Amino acid sequence: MSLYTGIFKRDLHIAFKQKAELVQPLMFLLMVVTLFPLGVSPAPETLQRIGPGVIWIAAILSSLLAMERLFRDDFNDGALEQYMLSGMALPAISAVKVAVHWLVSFVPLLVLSPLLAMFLNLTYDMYIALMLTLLLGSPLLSLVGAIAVGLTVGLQKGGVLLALLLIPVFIPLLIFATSAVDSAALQLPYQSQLAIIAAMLLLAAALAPFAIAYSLRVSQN
Amino acid sequence: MLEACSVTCSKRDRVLFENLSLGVKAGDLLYLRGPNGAGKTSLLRILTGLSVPDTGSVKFAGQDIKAYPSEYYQQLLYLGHKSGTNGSLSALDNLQFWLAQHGVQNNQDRLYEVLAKVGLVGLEDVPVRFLSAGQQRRVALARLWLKRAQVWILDEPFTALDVKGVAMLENAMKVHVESGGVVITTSHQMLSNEAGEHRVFDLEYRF
Amino acid sequence: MWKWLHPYAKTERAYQLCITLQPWFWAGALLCLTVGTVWGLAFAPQDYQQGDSFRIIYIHVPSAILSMGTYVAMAIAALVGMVWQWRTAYMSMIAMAPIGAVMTFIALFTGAAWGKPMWGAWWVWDARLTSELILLFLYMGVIALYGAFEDKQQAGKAAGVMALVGVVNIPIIHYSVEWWNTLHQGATISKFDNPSIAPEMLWPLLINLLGFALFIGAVTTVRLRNEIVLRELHRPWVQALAKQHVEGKR
Amino acid sequence: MQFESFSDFINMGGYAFYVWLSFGVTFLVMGIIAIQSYLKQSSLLKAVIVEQERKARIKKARKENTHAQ
Repeated sequence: MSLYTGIFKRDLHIAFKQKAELVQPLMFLLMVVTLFPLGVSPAPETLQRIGPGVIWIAAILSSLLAMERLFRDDFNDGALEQYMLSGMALPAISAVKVAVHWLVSFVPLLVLSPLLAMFLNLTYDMYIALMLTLLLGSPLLSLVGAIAVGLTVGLQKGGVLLALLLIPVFIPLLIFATSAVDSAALQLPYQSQLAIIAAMLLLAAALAPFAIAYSLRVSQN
Repeated sequence: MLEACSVTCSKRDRVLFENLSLGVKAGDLLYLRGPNGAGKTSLLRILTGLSVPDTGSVKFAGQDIKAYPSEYYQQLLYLGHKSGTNGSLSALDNLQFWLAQHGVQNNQDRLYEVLAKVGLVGLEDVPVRFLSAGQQRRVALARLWLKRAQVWILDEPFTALDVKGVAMLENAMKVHVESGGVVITTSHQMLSNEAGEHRVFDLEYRF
Repeated sequence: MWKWLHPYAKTERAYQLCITLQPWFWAGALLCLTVGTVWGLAFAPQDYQQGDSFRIIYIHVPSAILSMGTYVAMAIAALVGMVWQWRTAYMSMIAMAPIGAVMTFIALFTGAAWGKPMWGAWWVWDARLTSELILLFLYMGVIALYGAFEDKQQAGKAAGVMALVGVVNIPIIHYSVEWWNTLHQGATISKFDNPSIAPEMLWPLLINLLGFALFIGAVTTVRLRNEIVLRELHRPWVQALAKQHVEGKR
Repeated sequence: MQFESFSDFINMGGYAFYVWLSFGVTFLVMGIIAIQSYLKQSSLLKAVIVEQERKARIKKARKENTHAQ
């Protein structure tokens, strides 16, 4: 067990040494959200209506930018080879790395979310719903995204391909998450949407680590 | 001790080698030779279990390494083209982490001692990316003195090393082999007499 | 059944099997498609609501069903390849991908052409069309991933993982889109809500479904043969085959 | 036959454009992928021959090289 906490600490340590890589996707997110009032309409009602979708789409896009970092360094410097030859369980290692990635890329996003909600004129109820969907949905983004990252890590030009592979897979999450926030806006219950997102998260948590480990092995071959 | 049983490997649908069998026993130093693209690295990676051969299997102490990976990995030390060190961590941190990961007991003093031996005195806590290529290679090589492993698989270990470094490494191989270990290595330059007795295995470039 | 299939894991046997099956697939496909299409276009009764425009159903529904079916077949092939380490399974998976994408395209195109007279717009975010569009994205992802790798064996494995991820997602996508659709548009009547279709309308549909399936089978065998030749370029039997082919042309 | 005359059949109850467009594009696309697959087959087999000849050339060059030495 202490081995895995060792990886956890090391990855966290490395992530905080590369601050630019942490901050840039967040800045991107903020800027994308800024574009909507400018491009669509600054009217408060319009913003409130499109707000949940805009925040979620921006979050997915910015997470795609940051996703590549997940295994890139470890693959390029050979640390991944050494992990595989250490006799440790690769699915567990992948799960730890995904957890770190979630911590460093989505927790800041959650911290930033009140600002985004304010920009897009979300009500308090909507904001709570948004937080809950982000809390449940963002680990799903990390877990499923990591499979595709594992597959494309050996390719030199993996960036756009990664987005092509992942965007269709993220559509159900987008639908359920935005509809939860929409329901909150109408003072309707939205537990069912949250429950579905939670179910998808559990499914991903059970299967994704093995898929990630398999993809990393394929990339090493 | 370690044997490859009729392994076949193809890359980009070109067959690199077919039904290749190869065995090493305790006290062997095997030097793999062949032109670029002959499949030296692929063979080494198959021997470590990182790559899966199209056919055939690799056995360690008579057991398939796929079936008993942890026994094999306890006794294996692999150094590839990539050093396996993270650039933003220091040599000390990198090695400490690597040792913990491979389940090797370590203490600070021993680490300093080995780093001094490979010629990195005073560079122990500088982030690795600030070191020169040769120095980075030395950080990776420091593992040879830290983990007690029977099988060393070293892919191009001499790249970027200076004359002194080469001599040091060859000596280490010799000592390891004499104490009953196994070394499998590739290199573009010939091994000198420093390295002691060795067996050469030629890989042909195939079409 | 696996015992019976196992010899075909060898590429040469699979190639021979393709050659044997191919004429049957082609003959069946041509026959079924001709009968189904002529019957559907000329002899099946009109729909009392939609008139003759409903005849597009005879290609729209089979292609939509089979676009999903082909994806599932790809995922099964990927799984077989993964579990039993069959290279042929990966090859057949990638042989199916383009034809599956074509089926998806047909379903989308005919859906749009049907939507125009029904809804007055070429594109409406109808549940079925939207899931077909996402399915097309999934197909493109698998094909793009396969193309991105230089080593085709690695490519097959990687594309296989993606096909499996996609197939886990297809039901989720399908239900999420349907659910999203009911939320956002209450009024439009779905053109697919025929609770009971008359048998004289159903028969041509089923025949065309079979015809499309056989067509997919036929194209898959051709493409699988291509894939085998491409991947086994250096095998003597492929070289002998090539020689035969070139000499046959002279 | 559901239609009174051939021109009725072509007319498709006023939906001629959409119906014939759908069927036309469908069979066109299916034809294209079938033909493309067959064209690729013959070009691949030719590529095999080219590859074989290339290999023979390399082998010959190697042999001559060793003789020269």
